[in-house]
Amino acid sequence: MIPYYYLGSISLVVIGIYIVIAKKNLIKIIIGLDIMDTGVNLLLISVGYVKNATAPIENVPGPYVDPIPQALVLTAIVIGVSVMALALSIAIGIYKKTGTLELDEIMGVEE
Amino acid sequence: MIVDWLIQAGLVALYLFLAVVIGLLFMGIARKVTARVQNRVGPPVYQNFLDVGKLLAKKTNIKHNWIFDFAPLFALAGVLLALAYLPMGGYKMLSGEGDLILLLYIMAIPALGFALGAGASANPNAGVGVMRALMLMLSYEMPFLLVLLALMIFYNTASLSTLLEKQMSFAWGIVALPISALAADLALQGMMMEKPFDIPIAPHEIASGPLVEFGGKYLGMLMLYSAGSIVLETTLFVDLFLGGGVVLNPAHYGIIAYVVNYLVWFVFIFIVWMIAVLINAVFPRFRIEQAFKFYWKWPTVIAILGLIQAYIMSVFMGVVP
Amino acid sequence: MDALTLFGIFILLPLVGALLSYFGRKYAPIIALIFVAITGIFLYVWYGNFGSYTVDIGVKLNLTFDITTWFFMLMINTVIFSSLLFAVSADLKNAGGFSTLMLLGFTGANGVLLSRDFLSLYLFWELMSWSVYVLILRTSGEYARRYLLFGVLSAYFIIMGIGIIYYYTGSFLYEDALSGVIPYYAWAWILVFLILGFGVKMAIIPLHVWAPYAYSSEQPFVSFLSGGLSKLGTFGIYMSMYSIAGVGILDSFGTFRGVSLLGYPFALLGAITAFVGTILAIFQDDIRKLLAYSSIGQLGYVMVGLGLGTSLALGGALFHAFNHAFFKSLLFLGAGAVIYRTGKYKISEMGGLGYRMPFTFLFVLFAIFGLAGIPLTSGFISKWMLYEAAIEKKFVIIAPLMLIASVGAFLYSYRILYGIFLGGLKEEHKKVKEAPAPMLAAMFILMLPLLIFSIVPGWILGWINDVLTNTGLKPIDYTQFTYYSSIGGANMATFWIAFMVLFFVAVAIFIMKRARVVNQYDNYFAGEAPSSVALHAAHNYYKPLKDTWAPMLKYSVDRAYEKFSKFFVDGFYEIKKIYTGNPQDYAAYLGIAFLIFLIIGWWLL
Amino acid sequence: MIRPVLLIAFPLFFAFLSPIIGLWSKKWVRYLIIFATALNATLAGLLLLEVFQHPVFDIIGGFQPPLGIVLMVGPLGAIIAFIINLVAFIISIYNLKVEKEPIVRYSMLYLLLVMGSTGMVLTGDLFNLFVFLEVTSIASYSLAAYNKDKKGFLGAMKYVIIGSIGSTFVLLGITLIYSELRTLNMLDIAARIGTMDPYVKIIAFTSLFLGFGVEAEMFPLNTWVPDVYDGAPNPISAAFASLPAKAGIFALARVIFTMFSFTNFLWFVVIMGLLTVFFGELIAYTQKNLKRMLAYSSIGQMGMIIMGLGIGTTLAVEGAFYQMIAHALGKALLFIAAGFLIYAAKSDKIEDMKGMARNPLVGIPLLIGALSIMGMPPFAGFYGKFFILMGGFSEGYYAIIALFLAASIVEVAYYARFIKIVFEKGNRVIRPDAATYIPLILLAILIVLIGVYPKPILAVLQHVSAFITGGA
Repeated sequence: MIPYYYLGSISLVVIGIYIVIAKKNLIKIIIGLDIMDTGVNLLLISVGYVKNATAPIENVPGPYVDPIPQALVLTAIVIGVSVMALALSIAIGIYKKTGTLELDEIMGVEE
Repeated sequence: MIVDWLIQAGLVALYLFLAVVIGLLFMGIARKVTARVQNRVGPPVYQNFLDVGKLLAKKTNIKHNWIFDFAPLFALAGVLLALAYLPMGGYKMLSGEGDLILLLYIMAIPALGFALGAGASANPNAGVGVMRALMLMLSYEMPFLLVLLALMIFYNTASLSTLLEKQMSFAWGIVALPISALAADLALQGMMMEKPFDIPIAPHEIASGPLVEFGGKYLGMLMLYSAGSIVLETTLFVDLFLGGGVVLNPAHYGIIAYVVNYLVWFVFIFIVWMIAVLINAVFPRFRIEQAFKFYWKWPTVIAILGLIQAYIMSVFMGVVP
Repeated sequence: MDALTLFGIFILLPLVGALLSYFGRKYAPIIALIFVAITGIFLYVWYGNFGSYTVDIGVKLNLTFDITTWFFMLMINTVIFSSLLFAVSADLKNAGGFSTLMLLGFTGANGVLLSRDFLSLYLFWELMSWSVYVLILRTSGEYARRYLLFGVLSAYFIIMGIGIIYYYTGSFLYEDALSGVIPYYAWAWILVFLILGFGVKMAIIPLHVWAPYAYSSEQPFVSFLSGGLSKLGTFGIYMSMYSIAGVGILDSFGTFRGVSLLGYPFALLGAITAFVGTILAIFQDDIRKLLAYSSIGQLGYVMVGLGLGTSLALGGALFHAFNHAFFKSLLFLGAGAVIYRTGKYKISEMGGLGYRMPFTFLFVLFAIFGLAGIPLTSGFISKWMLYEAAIEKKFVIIAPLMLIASVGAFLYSYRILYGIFLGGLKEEHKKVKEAPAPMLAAMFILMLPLLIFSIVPGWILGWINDVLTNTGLKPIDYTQFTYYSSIGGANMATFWIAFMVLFFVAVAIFIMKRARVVNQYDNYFAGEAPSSVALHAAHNYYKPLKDTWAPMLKYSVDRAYEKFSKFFVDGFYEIKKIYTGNPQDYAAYLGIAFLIFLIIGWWLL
Repeated sequence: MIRPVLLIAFPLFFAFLSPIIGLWSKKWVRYLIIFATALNATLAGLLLLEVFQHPVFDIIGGFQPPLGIVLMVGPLGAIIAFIINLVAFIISIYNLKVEKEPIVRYSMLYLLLVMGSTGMVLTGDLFNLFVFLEVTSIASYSLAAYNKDKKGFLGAMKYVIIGSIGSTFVLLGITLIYSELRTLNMLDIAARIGTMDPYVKIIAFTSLFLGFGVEAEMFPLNTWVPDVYDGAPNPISAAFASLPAKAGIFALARVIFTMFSFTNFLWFVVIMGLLTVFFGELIAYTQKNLKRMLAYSSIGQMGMIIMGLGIGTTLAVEGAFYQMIAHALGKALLFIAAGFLIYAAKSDKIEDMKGMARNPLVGIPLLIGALSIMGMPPFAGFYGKFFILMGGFSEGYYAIIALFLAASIVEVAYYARFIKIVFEKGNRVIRPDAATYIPLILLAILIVLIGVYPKPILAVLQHVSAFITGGA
């Protein structure tokens, strides 16, 4: 069965999706996306957890946690950041063009 | 082989010549009978021979263009060809070489040639006349084809000579398929363009329709054509339904049989012709829509009944003549 | 002759020709003509050695050159040769594009005829159908669109048929289809799909709607389309019924007086097509539409022959397809010559052209004789065989429909003759010249077979006999001049001799006196003042007949199709609502999709 | 020996070179793109030739598998990479016509897009696949909004939302797989997939299938496609239709076949494919705007490819990959032609484009492209469609194939209507300039070449699809 301590990250993902679907404001949607992304990153990190092991740094002794997810999560975070930056710049663009960030007004104005 | 081929050709030529003469005679008789019915004296019986002679001897013949000559050539040649393929008075002519469907299409040659010539005369009356003639053809062909189909299905043959033999051995068409015979007679009235179906050559409305521009030798030849077509249509009816007038079997009695059969055939076609002429004498002229609706209603129903009867007899009851 | 030469001559050569003739500008038809002539010569030279080969172009194409292919190729090759010869002098706009597409269509046709496996059949069939589409596009986009819809419908019917065979046998070859694996009900589906697929090309009644539109594009192309390409439909149905399935399978559906129960409904459909096609043709005023409906009618006859399936009926169908290829393309070329000279399409606007264009008139007259089935042309023999086949088997619904349809053919034939060539010559057509020489030559080529095979039917009946025996059917009984059925026969030699003699007799009577030529206005007008304007009675020619048929003419298949497609298009607009344009709905779709996938995944485990 | 990693390094290098050249002269930046993509195309071509002998492995950064990033290039990956780079090169010629000023940023993003798509196709490592997917997505988001007008921004917004949810799911899938198998190398995963806990396996498969489905334009996930293609500048929508979409489909194929060999799940993929075709084609019929129509039609075509993959027999998968190639070429051609038509008619409504394509330089390639998309013979689209249909029949999917044929009749209907309007006798015929008709003619020639003589491509595909489906 999926270990129970994954529930934290999965709940984060669900909250993220809920925000994207429910909230009307564009910025809130972007925040929702970010929450979802962090949720999965959290899951990625927790996969590599080994009982009472320390961070995999060069000169720190003792058993190490599995280093691969650490590396993966680094790239995932960088990607998350860049996507968020891009989304925000697009939101600014929309704001310039439509003067509002509320999704209904944008949708209403479109056709 | 060439000798008896020549004899046959000579006999065919003789029968054709006699047919045309009988045709002209019938036209004379028809004019006399209609006159008598409308209690006036009417021209002498040989009047048509004089007309044809006069027309063919005319010096001034008016023609419009080379297509105009098609009419008399095709008309006369076509009707003679059709007559050649039709057993007359028991002598089977060329009918051994071709069957009913070939005859049906050969009968179309004179009609089409005549229509071409009329069309070329640039007289709108002629065009309208031909249109009416073709529409009339479409109307009377419906029952007529059903009748032919009934005969072919019942006697299980399409060749006229075998049809004659089968009628001789089994029973005449009119005895076996009386309903089809009735439908055929109604169709015959339209085929021969006798009133009430003489719409295409209606003298009052479109100045005798297709014939309007024909004069002199053209009209003469077309008269020979109509004489031939009278004998053609009546003989067709007699061959299909009255055993072609064959009473004595030529195999047993030789030449006498041919003569007797010829006389019996002559009497039969005269009776059929008289039926048509008498109807013609008393009937007014239909409009073309009426004629079309008439033919595609009653005669077609009768013909279909005849066809069903023939179908049942030949397929279910297994009657094989 | 090995695989490569066969593939090269009949497929690669025309393709190369198509490429070359595009750059030929004005002389493109001549270049195309040369390529077609080459294939024609090889067709003549290779009459004897037949054989089947496979060519690998990434996929295996099985090409077989046998008598059936040769017979149909003879038709298509001659028809395209004369169409291109006609096009040489018809100065079409962008003649380069025209000849390229004609050669592409020709390649497709050759490919369909040569192919003995479903992949190459479908490949060449689609190639031929889209090259026709682009050719029609040159005249009108709308007509081309309607044609392509039916073209694709026919292709997809064929695909369905092929697919079912492929499901059972796993191979595309024709002969593998008979490996006895396919159950009897599957054969019913296969044959219905294949016949409907090929039937679209032969414009059978419910699927004929594209024909009047497709036939009103450039005349030389239309003569190839209706004369040549519609024969592919005949070839397709003939092959799928009698070579792929074979008489055994057909009879396994039960026979009704010797005719398979699967074939009979299609024969009935053919008879109805003949009748309705002819009736509709009578009322058309546009010469192209009239010829289109008449072509539908004539192909209805061929469908009857194919449906009945007795060797006489099939012989009649093949012979009638042969005749139709020639007299129909001759008619279209004749109409094309008239349109080329006068620029008018409506019959009532022309009149009296026979005096100005005598040769075109004679050729069209001869084609009309062929169409109507007058015994002077071979058209009669094929119709005779079809009638005899129907009457022999005592079919009391098919035979009357066919007979009445042929009488109807007289009506619209005369409408063409009178409306265009006879009657009064209009003012503006006074100086119309005869059609240019290449056009007349093209028409002459098409006229020859109709005449020759009427005098000596033995030759072509010999070919047809080989075709029938090649596909394993019983031969038809015929001799050099005569042809027989079980209930009658006819001898063309005596017919021609009798006709010549009697014609001579009529001429003898005729030439006794000379006749004086008079101009067209010197008519007998029963006392009215003759008008100087040429009166022409061709306008709304069969009005009384139209009035009697009016209640029937209300229903039209075209409108039925429009209503049918309207219903679907409204449905499309409903579906469009799913794409609301709001990203939140889209995100919701994503979530729902994920859940559905999970559930299905679980359920499958 | 061509190291596949060059195919990724060069575009990256040129992408970051372009701002420097940009300082010197704007014109040269455009030529830079053409040079870069041309170099990439030739490299991919050479790689393809080499790959015929043996699959090429390329270890990056010295880490040995299963940890290091490994580029595993099979013949299929090579051919798709070659087609992607070739189409990118041809579209880059058309890029010369892009008027919008910041050309430097345009070239960077374009080259990143090319790199991302090529990377997705070549990589053998799952996480690497995710990284390249992200690179492509980011490049696509910004390119979608490149026009800086309302339509562009809205399209980009939708793409960002759906795209990032999709990539989150991909990451979710990867983590689940990693949690069980502790490896990211695809071949390794494929070998040991059986040992995974079935429930985790299902969630992982579904999330990966969903994630890549977004990129592969599957039915419920392709809602962003019409708005993005409509909003993006013309060359970009052409690039979208052929580069990322193909990479997405390829990734999907890998997920379905190489990693998870779920045979009993395939029928569901076929149904999803059919739904995609249905919605794509039917709504395309209702579209008045040309680019949206082409977008929906490309959804339809992608649905057909998904259906081909779902059917699963060697013939159908072969047809699917063949169709992938044909669709890349065909759609690129149609979008470039659409670009010209919109430029000539000054509006993107189809009705206003009366007679714009009468010039043979545009008309003939447009006709060839449309006919190839419809699946007409001597063009590339024919074999793909035919094999998918025959594959479907051999698996007994009669009803589904019949519905698919009905949908493709609708497809023919709206293409014929489009061709009718565009070829009607309009008023003035506009001559296209070199940058437009050269790519059109090049693509048309390619389509005809692949269509007339399919032997080389089929040889590769037959060998590959047998390997992928394990001869299913």
